Order: sequence, then structure tokens, then C-alpha cells
Amino acid sequence: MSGRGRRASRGPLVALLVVATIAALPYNPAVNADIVGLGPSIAHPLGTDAVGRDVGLRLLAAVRPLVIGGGTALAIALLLGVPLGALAGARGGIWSRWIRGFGLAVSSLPAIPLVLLLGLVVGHGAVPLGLAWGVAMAPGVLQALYQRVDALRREERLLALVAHGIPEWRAVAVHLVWNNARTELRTWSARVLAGFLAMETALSYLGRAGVAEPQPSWGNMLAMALSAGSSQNAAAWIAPAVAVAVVSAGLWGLALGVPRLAPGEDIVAAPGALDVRALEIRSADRVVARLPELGAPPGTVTALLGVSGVGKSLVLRAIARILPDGLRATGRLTRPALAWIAQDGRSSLDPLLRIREQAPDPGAALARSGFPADRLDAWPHELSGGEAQRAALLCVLSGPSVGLLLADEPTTGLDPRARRALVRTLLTVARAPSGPAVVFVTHDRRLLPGFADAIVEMDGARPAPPALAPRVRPSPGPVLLHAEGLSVVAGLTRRPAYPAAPPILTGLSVDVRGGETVGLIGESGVGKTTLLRAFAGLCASSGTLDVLGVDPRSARPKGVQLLWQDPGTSLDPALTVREILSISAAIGQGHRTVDEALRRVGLLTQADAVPDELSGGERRRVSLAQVWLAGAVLVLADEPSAALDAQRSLEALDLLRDLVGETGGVVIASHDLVLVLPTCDRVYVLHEGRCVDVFSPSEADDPGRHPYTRDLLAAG
Amino acid sequence: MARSPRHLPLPWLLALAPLGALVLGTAAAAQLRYAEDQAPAIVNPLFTTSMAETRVGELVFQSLYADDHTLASVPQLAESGELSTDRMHMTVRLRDSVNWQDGSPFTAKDVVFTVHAMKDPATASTEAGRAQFISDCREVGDHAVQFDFVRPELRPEDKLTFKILPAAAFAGLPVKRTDAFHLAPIGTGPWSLVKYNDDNSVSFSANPGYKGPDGKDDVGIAQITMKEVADKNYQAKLLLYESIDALVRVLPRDLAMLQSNRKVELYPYQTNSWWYAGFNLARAPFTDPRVRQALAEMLDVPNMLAPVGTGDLITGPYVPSSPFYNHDTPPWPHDPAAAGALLTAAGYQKDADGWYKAGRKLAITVSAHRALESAQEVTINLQSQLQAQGIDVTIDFLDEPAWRQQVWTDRNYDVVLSQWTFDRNEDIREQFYSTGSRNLMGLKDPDVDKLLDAARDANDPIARKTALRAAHQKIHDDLPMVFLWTLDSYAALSTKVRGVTVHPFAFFTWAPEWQMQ
Amino acid sequence: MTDAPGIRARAFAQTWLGRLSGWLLAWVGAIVLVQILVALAPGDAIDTLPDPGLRAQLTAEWGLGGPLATRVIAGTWHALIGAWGSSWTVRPGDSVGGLVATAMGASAPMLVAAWAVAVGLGAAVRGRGWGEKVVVGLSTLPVVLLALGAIEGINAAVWAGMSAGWWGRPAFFALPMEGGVVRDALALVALGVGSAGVAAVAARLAEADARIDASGFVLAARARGMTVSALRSLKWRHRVVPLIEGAQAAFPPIVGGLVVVERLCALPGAGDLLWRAVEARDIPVATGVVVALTGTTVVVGAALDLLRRAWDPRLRAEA
Amino acid sequence: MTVLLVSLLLACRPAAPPPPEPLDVSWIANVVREPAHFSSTLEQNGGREAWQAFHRGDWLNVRSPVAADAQGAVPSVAEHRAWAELSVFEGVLDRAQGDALLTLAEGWAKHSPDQPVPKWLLASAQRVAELRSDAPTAEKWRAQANAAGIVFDEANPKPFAYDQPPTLTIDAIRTCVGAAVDNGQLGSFWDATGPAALQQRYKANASNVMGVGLPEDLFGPIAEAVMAARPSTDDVEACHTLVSGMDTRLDAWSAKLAQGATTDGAALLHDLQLVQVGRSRTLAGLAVDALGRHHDACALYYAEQALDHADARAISPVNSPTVFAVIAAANVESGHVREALDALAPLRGAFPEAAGVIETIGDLAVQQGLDRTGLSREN
Repeated sequence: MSGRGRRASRGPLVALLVVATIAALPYNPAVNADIVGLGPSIAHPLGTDAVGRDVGLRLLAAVRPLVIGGGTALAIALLLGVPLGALAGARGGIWSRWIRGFGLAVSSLPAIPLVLLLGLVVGHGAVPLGLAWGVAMAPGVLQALYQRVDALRREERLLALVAHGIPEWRAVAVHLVWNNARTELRTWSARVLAGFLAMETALSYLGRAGVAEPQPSWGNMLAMALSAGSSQNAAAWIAPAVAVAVVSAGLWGLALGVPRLAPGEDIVAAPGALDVRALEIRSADRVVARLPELGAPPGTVTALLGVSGVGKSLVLRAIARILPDGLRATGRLTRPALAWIAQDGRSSLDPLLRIREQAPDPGAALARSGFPADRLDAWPHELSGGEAQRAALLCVLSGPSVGLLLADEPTTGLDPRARRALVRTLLTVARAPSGPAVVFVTHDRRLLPGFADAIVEMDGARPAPPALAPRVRPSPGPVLLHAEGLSVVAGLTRRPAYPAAPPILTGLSVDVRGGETVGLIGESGVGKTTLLRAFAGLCASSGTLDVLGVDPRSARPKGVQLLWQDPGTSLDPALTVREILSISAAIGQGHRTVDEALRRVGLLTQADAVPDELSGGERRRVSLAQVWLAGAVLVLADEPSAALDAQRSLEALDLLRDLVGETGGVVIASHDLVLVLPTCDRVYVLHEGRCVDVFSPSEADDPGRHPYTRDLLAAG
Repeated sequence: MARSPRHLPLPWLLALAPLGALVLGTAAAAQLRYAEDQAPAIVNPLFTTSMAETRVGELVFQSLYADDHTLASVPQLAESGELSTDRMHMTVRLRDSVNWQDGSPFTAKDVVFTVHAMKDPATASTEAGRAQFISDCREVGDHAVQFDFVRPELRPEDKLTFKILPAAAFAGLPVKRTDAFHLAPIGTGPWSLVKYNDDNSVSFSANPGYKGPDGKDDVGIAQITMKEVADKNYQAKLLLYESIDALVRVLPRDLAMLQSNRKVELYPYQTNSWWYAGFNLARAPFTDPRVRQALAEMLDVPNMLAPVGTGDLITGPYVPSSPFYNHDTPPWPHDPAAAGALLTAAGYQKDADGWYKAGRKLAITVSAHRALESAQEVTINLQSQLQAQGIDVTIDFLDEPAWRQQVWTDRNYDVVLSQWTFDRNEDIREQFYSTGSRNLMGLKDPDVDKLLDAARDANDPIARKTALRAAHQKIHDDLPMVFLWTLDSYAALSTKVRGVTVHPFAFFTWAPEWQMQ
Repeated sequence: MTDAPGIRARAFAQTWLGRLSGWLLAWVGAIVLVQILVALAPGDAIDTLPDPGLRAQLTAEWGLGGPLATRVIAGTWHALIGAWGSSWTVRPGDSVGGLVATAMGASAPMLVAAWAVAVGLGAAVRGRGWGEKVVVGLSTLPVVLLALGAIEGINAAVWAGMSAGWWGRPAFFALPMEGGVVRDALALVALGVGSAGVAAVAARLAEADARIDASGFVLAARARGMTVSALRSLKWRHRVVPLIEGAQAAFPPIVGGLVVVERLCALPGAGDLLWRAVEARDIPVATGVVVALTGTTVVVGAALDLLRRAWDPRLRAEA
Repeated sequence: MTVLLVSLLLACRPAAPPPPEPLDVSWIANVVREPAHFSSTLEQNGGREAWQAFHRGDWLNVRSPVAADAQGAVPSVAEHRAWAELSVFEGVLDRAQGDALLTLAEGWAKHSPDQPVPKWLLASAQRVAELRSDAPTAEKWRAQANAAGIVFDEANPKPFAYDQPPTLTIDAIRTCVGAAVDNGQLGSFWDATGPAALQQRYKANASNVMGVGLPEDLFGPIAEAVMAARPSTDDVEACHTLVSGMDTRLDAWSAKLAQGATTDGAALLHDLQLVQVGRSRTLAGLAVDALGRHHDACALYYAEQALDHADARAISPVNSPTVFAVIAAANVESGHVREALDALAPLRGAFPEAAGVIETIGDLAVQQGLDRTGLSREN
């Protein structure tokens, strides 16, 4: 549990204690005909009701049915909704369909009619009411849990946890549900309780199936006070009404409450060519990015460079005046009319409109952007990454002319050929007559030659990690992984899916020996990730496969660890780095200590931070520490360099090699041959469902290389 | 802040549109709207058990003889009657110009059918008792009926006051409660039932073919609507707010509010009614008179009455103004100590948390009809009092069907809290005679039976009065029920209704003469 | 993406029919649940009927003697084919189908209008600062409190004014007995606002707005200096799906609130009928109303589900 | 919504009715303006007890200490007022009982043909008829009584003595005439002539001082305003119009009083219920008047209007015993005998002579139901 969690938990606990105490107070509904309908006095601060009972005491005693009934409802709703929702979310597929179908059937029964009908069956009182309400609300809980867990599953967090060695039930129950669906649990608990209050009040007021006299309930207090007539004690109806209103609003506040940040505040921009001076972007407590100076005349291309996490994107957004809420920029700024293209081209496009509708009059812009004319009627989600970037560009170019084009990491996620093509296009745009200035953010220095007119480097807010000593290649050890004639099928299931999907990679033969680093190279979508997962036993495959002496399709090989493309995937966002690592240490059976791991990856000072507070590079290092602590012998790393600048990726790879040690093996899947080649002992080039080339770095310049390999090498 | 019309919240307009329409709306047409706690479940005089049904029956149906303004029996559907000299037979000539509300003529067949239906055991009419004095009846021509009596009758017209049903509307005997007739009753009365509305109100409209007594064939009020308003307190408010025009029974505590309003007038109505808490005499522990007496002496009845309003406490089955009320009968004292002694004598032991016998705690369930006014306050009070003295009390509010089943049919209850209303004859025979059809408690006391027989057979007022006063004392001593109280009992009508005279029991008997302003 | 239009249309139809049949299945499931509940009732409710002859007849008619499974299956089958039997106690002998149909007909406008109020208000107040806070805050109050407060408040105020001679007796006075359109409007607003539907819609929209505001295309548009109103025209399309989802979430509570509002405001309709059926232990009528209300929820749910899919091409592709 | 609602409401604004002309009962206005003066006057004369006794209907105990000091020779004004009230009240009771007795006797043959008319009834019927100067009826019953062997003891007449002093106690007239003639019914029949005798007694004394009748006394101005306009036939609708008109004026007067009242005065006005009491007394006067003219429906209407129904089981300043008596008498006359008993119930404890009236009327009620089947219903 994070530090924040611990701090926050005290308030509800105290409230719970107070409520429980009130509910446990003894209450004797004795009547006294001598004090019927008295107004407030010292002896009876809220007066007495129509049969001479103290209204204040009844007001408090009415908490009991709420606690009992609400508690029952909550228990039922959570007991039914959470496991089913978690199961549906974690399993997906047919499970989710049937479970959610069941939820749908139950939720089609409107709650109050259901309760009334149930009242005929099980009678009146707080518990049956709670029972019915719990059943009625369970589908809501189920759905919420399903959505959350399903989203986490889609982010492959569950897969990451299981692959890391955490039992599936534990991964679901502790990490997905308890740690990460807590908002849903809190929200729905409050909703169940608020709904119960509303229903109980209504039914008790109407006098059927609710709490019956003489047991107090705010609803029946209201009914008695109102039917006793206006001459009686007004507090007798005001008090319960206020109680219901306050508690209901409070519970809903708990259910709806979303912490809101103050909206972002920008510096005022003067029109003119781009000129930024002394730009500082700060959150509430610290400076998150700093840029002393930046100027870009029209027709030029400027690259904004810097290590990961230095705030390059924020600078662009500050210039565009679209800083996220809670951040604030200071400094001086002049800028022309501008356009901004998001990191992922698809997100720059309106997903609900076809490209033609977003760029209604493409004309010449079509050619300039390089967007294929026959794809104009496609939906954004149907475009590939490169097409999406071009479509975004098309939208910019077909709109009113701009003096500045801001592009945030436009090349991320593109394969080398697509990347080169996009860069050329951007240059063309800038060089065109009265073309705009282009400012783009990148961490890829290799793009810059022949492209950027100016390079602005940003300084990191944190010190770079210490440089590592150059690595000595040991001689190959025993075979860690042996695959022959392997075919893999996409999808996250060990058993072949029905109907049988065609394999995406066939006839593969791969060997990894101790101390080796092996690269799997190919463009996005060729099946690198699937292959890695097949090695770990997470995907279906056919053919010979032996990993650390076992067939991963029948038993999980110990000592195999995956590194995820997004290093955050394997990190439970609710835990601190130290907590995450101690779980890994437990998986590794405690042979290695957390402190040692932190020291090795250089994160001693960030041990109490949660993943969201770390930069991408830091997260990567935490995931490396995880792998080391879990006692990895064979590490399967998926695009370990993604989202890192070149220097950081090399560092990361070196660190990984270092952590695996001389007997361990590393398999790296990447689309960037040039980047990983220096690190690898052998490279397998995957293309169009097959392995088209295998070679070691020294053989790279061999003219007999497959044309695709040559193409890849040239892209560097 | 100026906002273009496009952004005006549409739902508000939606919600307000009807309000705008209201400005153009017109007030409701003149009609008499009266409120009942519960709409009558059955509009069939053969099965009447509640006052609400009685009142509706009075609107729709007629009888051979009916009360005139001086409460003397005068011919209604009858033209004239001729009693034989031995007083064992009577030939009643029927009016020949009367039609049923569906247009068919009213004939002797209908009268004979009605009497046979009332006497038919398979029909199980709740009004069977009213026809017991008739041994047989037959048509003598289209418009004459001859009745044979069980015993000589002095004034049979005083008993021929049951409502007459159209024979053609039924498939024959036996008649069932659920026969379609109960939803679309056909009578000869001044109003016909038009519709059971969806809001549980019932609409009546003047019967154009109505033949009133003495040729008064027109009805002053064209439309009557019975509205179901479960909340008594709300009924009073609605009358004040002029949303209804009549309230058949006002809660005592609302009297002050209503009478201070100049647009409302109060009329004493249904005054012969009293409350009781009855014991199931067939069920332990109530078989033991000591337990009953202990319970009676544990109750502080004035305290129970306080939240309801003003009323008179009673010691027996009559209201204090009754000529049969025995003023010499003392009430059971409120004496918990003596009650404790009685329970001890009955074999109970007092523990820290209550009375035990053979390891079982003395616990009772009090059943009350949901529609009983102020029942909630009273039961809460009763429960609180008994629980304070170590007796567990569960309250069970019963709906009409459950009440009829559990209390009337199965006699499945411990203690019932209820109210009886009597007409001016205050005949308690059915309630307390050992074979009485309304003897819900199951009292079987030969002495009481003897006294009730004597009262029935008495042929002078002094003898009847004397017998019933003795019965009062005896029933009080037998303690089949704790007699609680009689409440101030009024109907309230808007001053818009003019010419109002309220029949003390059936309410609407003289309603044809009422006018709406 | 390169499929022939024919194949595409077939796939489309298949998915949609699939969704529809899923909803239908859900409805059947709900009916089965209802039947199980009814069958589980301890001591048959029919025992409370006063007429022994009728009891025997109905027992035979409903197969009440048989085992649970038989009763549930028979009950479900009867419900599905619309053979809902006749009322026991509410309107003895009347066809339940007719009663329920009339009641549903009476409730439908209220249901739809209240739903429109909830969804419309939720959408209208979203992002309007204090307006949103106040309306969403109000919407968290239970229906019973809102309706009661409105009825008692308006009555008291009108009565005070009448007593003081400020105005005469308005036609809508004596809520809820007279009320007329004012009562309907009041019930409408209480039901629409008080069922937390507004909160549900507003919450979903707030969530969606945050997502939309952070999405690249909006940022891109803002970066180009798009005005607020132009942005709004850009964003509305994206609020449709959350709005549909909000509307879907808001509907069942409104159906539940219908019972409360119809009782409080003395309105005839399905909720009122259900209440009376339950009071009178009229199982066929109560079951009929619940099945009909469930059917309504299912139909609305299915319609909105399909609408959502029709609106968002990504969901269409997913299906 | 609110704005619309309010504007809608204001659209319903009624045309203002012409303000009614307020009444003026000066002494009440003075009480309200100077409550202290009223209180001290009451204390000085020692009249507080008398005032209270008068207003709770305890008329026999209205004694003015001042008058007592003056050897009791001259009854005080308060005492005369009380006697006047008593005389009216007893007169009404007498009327009710007489009617009941005669009806009972008349109906005997019809309802109980097998039973001879009890002797006490024969005697009483004869006596009542005599007192009413209804010679033919008296003669009829005398004949029957004589035939039954009853000879009324003319030598020892019941206390009809108009000249006896006002100290005459109730006990003196409670002697049961039945005891002399028929042992069987002892204790169930009271001297039917008691109330009549008392009425004569008090009437004589009261009229010596200030004339007869209620309306002219304390609340005279209110009564004057309506007495003149009272309907000449037994038409309830006309009565309703009359009472409505009076109420409108009373309301206006009440409002005017409240305006001129000091805080204490308003409290006193409220505590003494002066307006309500005045209204009730006036209506009671109208009722008695109507009864005297055999306008039974009107009498009943006035009396019901006079009653404070919220506390109808008790005698109070508003619920004067006379009102109950009028309701009973009018009901007996119109055949609603059982209902008459309801009205008389509050008098049972306070007026021993009422017990006889109640028994008689009760017997009549029982007699009328002899041939009927009773109905009972739940709720």
C-alpha cells in the first residue's frame, strides 16, 4: 500500500467506528403519552414524536437498520460483483460474455420493483431489504470491476504479473482488484449505500417492505411526523429529512468525488515568429521543465532534444498553450499561428470522423502530406501509425496556413522506413514556399543529420546515471532456449484458439546459450512479441520448444522473465518501488535483497516513489531490478529501447546484460536493428512470417545478407 | 450571462411546458368527491364487510324498504306491503316503473334471487344473518313477492332493508365474490358505478332512470367520485384545500383544524364504533383468563388513546351513550403489580428480561388492519407498554386479503387490534354469541348466549335493555377482548355541498337531495 | 477493411443480431429469476385468497403443486408467451396482460420524460460550475425526499398565500390529489432529478470531458487557436457515447423511482399497480409488472447499446 | 420554476370581496384594550369563581360573594344570569324528555303488542300531557292509567311549587315517581317533570331581574345582528346563510379586536375564547328559539354549529349544556333518537336530572329497534 493510501485510510476508519458505535447503541422505543409532539427542549433537543418518543434518540437509532441493511447490501453486492467482475475481466472471452450476460439479466430487474417482489418472499426488515438491494446492485459492481480489470488486462498488466511469477489468483485479487480497482470499490460501495438509503427511506416512508415501527428509520419517522399533522413538533420531520439529505449527499460525494486540479495557466503569447525566453513550467510544488531560449524562423526545422523525462513535450504544449491542468508556464513567448501534432498520429485525429471529413478539402495538401488518396474514406482507427501521422499532417496542411508546426515525437512507433519517409515529408513541408517553421521533439539523434536546421538541447532535471564499464563478452554457456520448426499463433492463450487462427510466424529455429544476447528483429506487427511470449509459454505454438530444460507449454520454466515494451506494465501503480521489488524478491525466494537491487540500478533515492512519479528510464530500471530479483536466467526483452533516447537505451541494455550475469541469456525483440546490433551476439531477422536472416554483428556487412536486412541496416 | 437559445437547458423547458398549459386549463367540473381510506374491494352487497363498501352500496343499490328522514322504514322498491294476520307472511307489491341501470325492468324475480342468494350456504354471503327471519319467498306475479317468516313478525318492513340485486346479472347460485358483477355492479340506486379508475378512484354518475321515493326522481349531484386516500391526515388537508368535498370520517385530532375553517361543516357520523384488542380464546396462553386479565391490567389505556385524540374509554361492547351500556361496570384497573401476581398464578416466572413458562418467554403478536386509522401509534404504544413489563410483542399490519384470511377465516392470530361499527340498533349478537358469524375471538359463554337470546326475544324495550346491560357486565368479565375506546366521530363536508343530511350509518341514504353549489 | 460490402453487411447484421439476441437472453434470464423468486415464496401467496374454490382453480391453473423447476419453467413460459393469467385480488378476474398494458401505457410518458429530464439536465448542467454543483447535489437526494419536499412545500406555500389573500385557489392546488399538469411536472422533475440519473450522466460526461480534453485532436484544435464554441462543436460528437452510456445507467433507477413517485404523487401507472399488487399479494399482477418493467429496461438497454455501436465506428469494428 | 409558479398563483388572485361591517361588543373591546382593568374588576367583586362556574355550565354554583355578604337576599346579576341559563336548559331538557315519553308510550302498542304498557309510563305520559296542557292526550292516558289501577296522588304533587326559594336542591326533585306505582322498574325511571319544574323555578327568578333569554345578555350585540334576520321557516339553507354572514362579521370583528389589543389583551381574548363563546351563545340562543318554534332542523343546525366539535365530549365555555340539550331535543323530534343519546352523554355526570332524560330517550331508542336486525361493520 502506498504512503498516500496509508495516510488516507484513517478518516474512513474513524467514521466507520463512529457509525458502528452509534449503530450499537442500545435503544428502547418506549412511548410516553405525556410528552406527545413536544417541541425541542433541553431534555429533548429535537423534541418528541407523535407517540412521545425522543426524536434525537430515534434519529441516532435509525442508523442501525442502515448499517445492518446497508452492510448486508454492500456485502452481497461486493461478494457477488467483485469476484465475478474480476473473473470476467481477468479471463475475458467467453467467461466475460456469460458473466456479463448474467449481470445484464440481473440489472434488467429494476431494483425497487425487485425489492417489493422479494419482500413478498422474504418479508420485511433491514436484512431482506439489504439482501435484495445487494443483488440489485451487484451487476453494477460487476460491470465496474469488469471494466477496470479488463482494462488492466488489456494493458497486459495481468500477463506481466503472471509472467513475473505471481500466481494468477493473487495477481487478480491483490494487484488488479485491491490495489488498482480501489476507486471502483470505493465508488460503488458509496453508491450501494446511498442507493440503499434512498430505497430504505422511500419504502419505510411508504410503509411497505421498509423498516417498520417501532424500529426507527428516517423514512418511517418522516411518515409518522408528516401524518401527525403540522401542529406537532416540526423537528420530528425536519431532522430525519435533513439526515437523509446530508448522508445521501455525503455518500454520493464519496461516489462521485474526483479530485480536480486547478486548470492550467499559461503565459500570454504575443504574435510573431516563434521566440521563447526563460520558459519555466511548474506544477504546484516543483519546476518540471525549463527552456532558456528557443527561436525558429519560418521555413526552418528545429529539433528539441533531451533525455527522457526532461519535459520536451511539455515545452511544445506550453508553446501551443495546451498545458495539462495543474501545470503553469512562465516566461516570454511570441509565436505565429501554429499547429500541433500529437505523439501518436492516431490521437491527433478525431476518431469519429473519416479522414475526408477531417480534411474536407485536401487538394494539394494530399500530395504534400504523402497521405494515400485511396485511404481518405478510412476511419482513423483503420490507419497504420505512419498513415495516421500523415493524415494528421494532411489535416494541418489542408487547414488555414500556419507559421509554426509543432510535432511531438512524430516518429515513435514507426519502423525505420516509415520514419525516414515521414522525416522527408516534414522537411518538404517546411521548405515549401512560405512553409512553416517546424519544431519537433525527438530522442533519436540519428534522425537529425540532413534534417534539422537547429538543435536545441534540454537539460535534465535529474542527474544522469553513472556510466557503465564496457562489457566483455564471455564464451557461450549451455543451451538455455532451443526452438525448432516453431510456429506461433497470435493471442494470449496457451491452447490454440477456436476456430484455429493461422500462425503468424512459422518454421522458426532459435537457440540461446548462456551468456548470449540474441536479437529478434522485424518491423511492428511481424510477431516478435508473440514469439517472445511463446518462449515464456504465454502463447500457443507448435513445434519443438525447450526453455531451461522444460517445455513452457506444459510447465512454466523457472528463471524466465519478460521485460515489457512499456516498462510500467509490470509495475503495480499502487505500490512503491520498494514494495514492488520485495514482491519480486519473494518470487526469487529471497536470494537477492531489495536494497542491493536498488543500489545496482541506481534508484536508492527513489525507493519510496510510486511508478507514476518516475521517468520512463527510471521505470525501465525498476523493471530490470524486478527481473534480477526474481532470479532471471533467461530474459526476454520486448523493445527495451522504446521511449528511451539512444543513450538511455544503451545504458539499459548494458545494465540488463550486467544483471543477467555471465551464465544468463537475453533475447531482445526490436524493430531497430542498428540500435541493438552492437549489444547482440546473434540477430534473427523476421519478415513476412518467417525468419529471413540470421547473423552475428561481425557478419552484418556481408553482401549476402537478405535484402530486407540490408534495408534495415541502411535505415540506421 | 447571455446565452444563445441553443444552449438553454431543454429539459427545463420540457418540465415547464405543462405549467404553461395550466394557465389555459380550466377547473374541474362540479362533482362530489369524497375520500375513503381504502377503495372498496367488492361492490356486491352480498359480501359487504366494511363501511366503505356499505357507503358505495348505498349509492348504487336500493332495498324494498329504507329509512326516511325520521329513520322510519318507508317503501323504496316496494309499493306497499301487506302482513298476514298471523304475522307469518307478508306480500310486498313492488313498484313497477323501476328499471335496473342497464335498462332491464326490476321484477319480483330479482327480489327472490337476492333472498335466495343471501340464504344460500354456498354463496356464504356475509349478510346471511339479515335474511334469517325469512323462511321462504316466492313471486306472486311480476311485481309482487310473498315472504314466509320463521317467527311472527311485527314490523317486517324494518327488516326488509337489504339491498336488492338484479338476477339477470348473475349466472345463478351460488354467487361468488369474484363474479364480474363486483366490478360493474348494476343497481337501481340514484347513482351508477361508471368506472374503477386507474388511480383507484371510483366514478359514479347519476342514474337517469332513478325512481326516488315520493316521485323525487332527480338527483342533485350529477357526478360522485370516491377517492382512495390512505393517509387520514392527508384527507383532512385535502378537504381544506378543496380537493375533495367530503370526508366520511375525520381523525379526532383534525377536528379543531376543520371546524375553524368556514368552508367546512362537520356532521356527527358513525358514532357507534369502538376499538378493542381481542384475544384468540382458542389459543394458549389466552385460554387462561388470568393471562387475559393480567394483560388487561398491564395496559394503560388512556396513555394509548393520547396520540389518537379525544375519545371515551369503554368497559364493554357499547359506546357510553348507548342505552345498553352498563355504567356500573368498572374498567380493569391499570395495575402492573396485580397483573404480575396473576401471571405468577398462571404459572409464569418473572426473569430479568421477561415472563417465562416452561422455558418459553411470553410473547404475543398483535395483528392490525393496515387501513385502521392511527393504528400505528396505538400499536406502538401497546407494544412499548407490554415490553416494558416483560412481554415480547410483535406487530403485524395486515392488508385486506391477509386480514380476511388470517383473522376471519383461519383465526390465525394472537391478539387483534380492530374496530367495530354498529348501526343504531347496536346488535352485538354476531360478535359475542358462541355461534356468531363475527365472533372472531371465539367466545363461548352459555350465560352470555342466554342473555343475548333474551335480548333478541325481548318484546319490550325495558327487557332488552336489562338483558344487554347484564351481558355487558358478563362479557367484560369474560374478557374476550380489552375494550378500548370510542372516538369522536364526524364526517366533514364542504359548504359547497348543500342540503346535507347524513344517515348515521349508511351516510348516503339521503344524498339524492344534496346539491352542489 | 477490404471486405466486399455484402460480407460486411452480413457481418454487421450478425453482430447486431447477436447483440439483440444477447439482450433477449438477458430478459429471459431476468424472467427466470423473477419466477424463481416467486416460486420460492414461503407458503404460497395464493393461500391468502379468501375463496377456497378460486384457490383450487388457480392452483391447478398455475401448476402450484409441482416442483420448483416445473413451476419456474411453466411461469417463465407463460410470461414469455404473454399468458399472464388473471388478477387474484387487485382486480379479481381481470386479465393481467390488460392491467399491465394499461398501467405501462400510463407510466410510459412519465418514464420517458423523466428520463429525458435526467439525461438532458445532466448534459445541460455539465461543466456549468455552480449550476452543475447544485443540480448534481439535488440529484443525489432520494426521490422520496424531493417529491415530498416539493409537494409539501408547494402546498404549504400556496395555502399560506391563499390564507393571506394573495391569491385564490389555483387549479393545481392540493398536490398530489388535484395537481393535474403541475403534479405531473413535479413528479417528472422529482423522478428525473432525484433518481441520481443526473449525477450518473454528469459523472460520465465529466469523465468523458476530461478524456476528450486530454485527447490529441482536441489539443491539436486548441493549439490552432480554435475558439471555445468551435471546440464545442468539435467535442459534442464525442459526448454522445458517454451520454448514451449515462442514459443507459440512468434508466433502471428511474424505473425504480417510478414506484415511489407514483405512490407519492398518486399517479396511476405501473409502479402504483405493482405497489397495490404487492399490498394485496396479487402475485400474477406483481410478476406481470416486474416482467414488463424488466422488458422495458431490456428494450431500452438494447436500443441504446445498438445506438452506441452505430455511433462509434471503433465499437462497430470491435463488434 | 418557482417564479413561474408564483406568477401563476398571482394570476389566480380573487376579486377582493367588500369588507364586512365589523360588530361592536364594547365590553369585549374594552377587555382586549385594558385587560388589567377587566382582571381587577373580576377580582374586586370576587367574581372570578362565579365567572368560571358560569362558563363551565355549573350554573347552580354561580354565587356572587358580594351578594352573599348582603345576606343573600338579593341574588346577584351573575346568579340571575345563571338562573336564566338554567331555566332555558331545563326547558329544553323537559321538551326532549316529554317528547320521548309520549312517543315511547304511543309506540308501545305498536312495538310490544303482547306487553301491557308499564304503569309508570302510563302515569308519566298522563303527567307530561297535563303539563303541556294537552288535554286530549292527558285524558287518554289518564283513562288508561286509571284502567291499570293507577291513581295519581294529586294530594302530594311533585314539586311544582313556583314560589319555593331558589335554594331548592336537585335532590328534592330526584324522587322517583315510578316507585309509587310500579316496583319493577325502580331506578330506571326518573321524574319526567323534574326539568320542567326547575325551568319554571329559574325562569321566574331570572326574569325578575333582567328578562328572559340568552341573547340579550353578555353577547347581546352579536345576537341582535342575527336574530332579526333569522328565517321564518324550518329551512336549513337559510340558517346556513345566516350563520355564514354572522361568521364573516365575527371574523372581521375578531381581526379588528386583535388589532386594538395589547399583548395581554390578546392573550386574555384567546384564553377566554371570548369570540368563540359569543358565537356559540348566540347560536345556542338561535337554536333554542328555533326549537321553540318547532324548527327542529334549524335548531339542530344552529346547535351543531355552536358546538366545539374538537372537544365535544365535555361541557366547556363554548359547549354550553344548553347546546347539547338542544341537539338532543331536535334529534328526538326528528326521529334520530339514538343520536340524541350521543348529545346527552356529556350531561350525564354534571346534571343528575339529565340521567332521567337519558334513560327515557334510551328506552325510546331501544323500542324503535325492537323489530330490526342490527348491522355491524369493521372500521
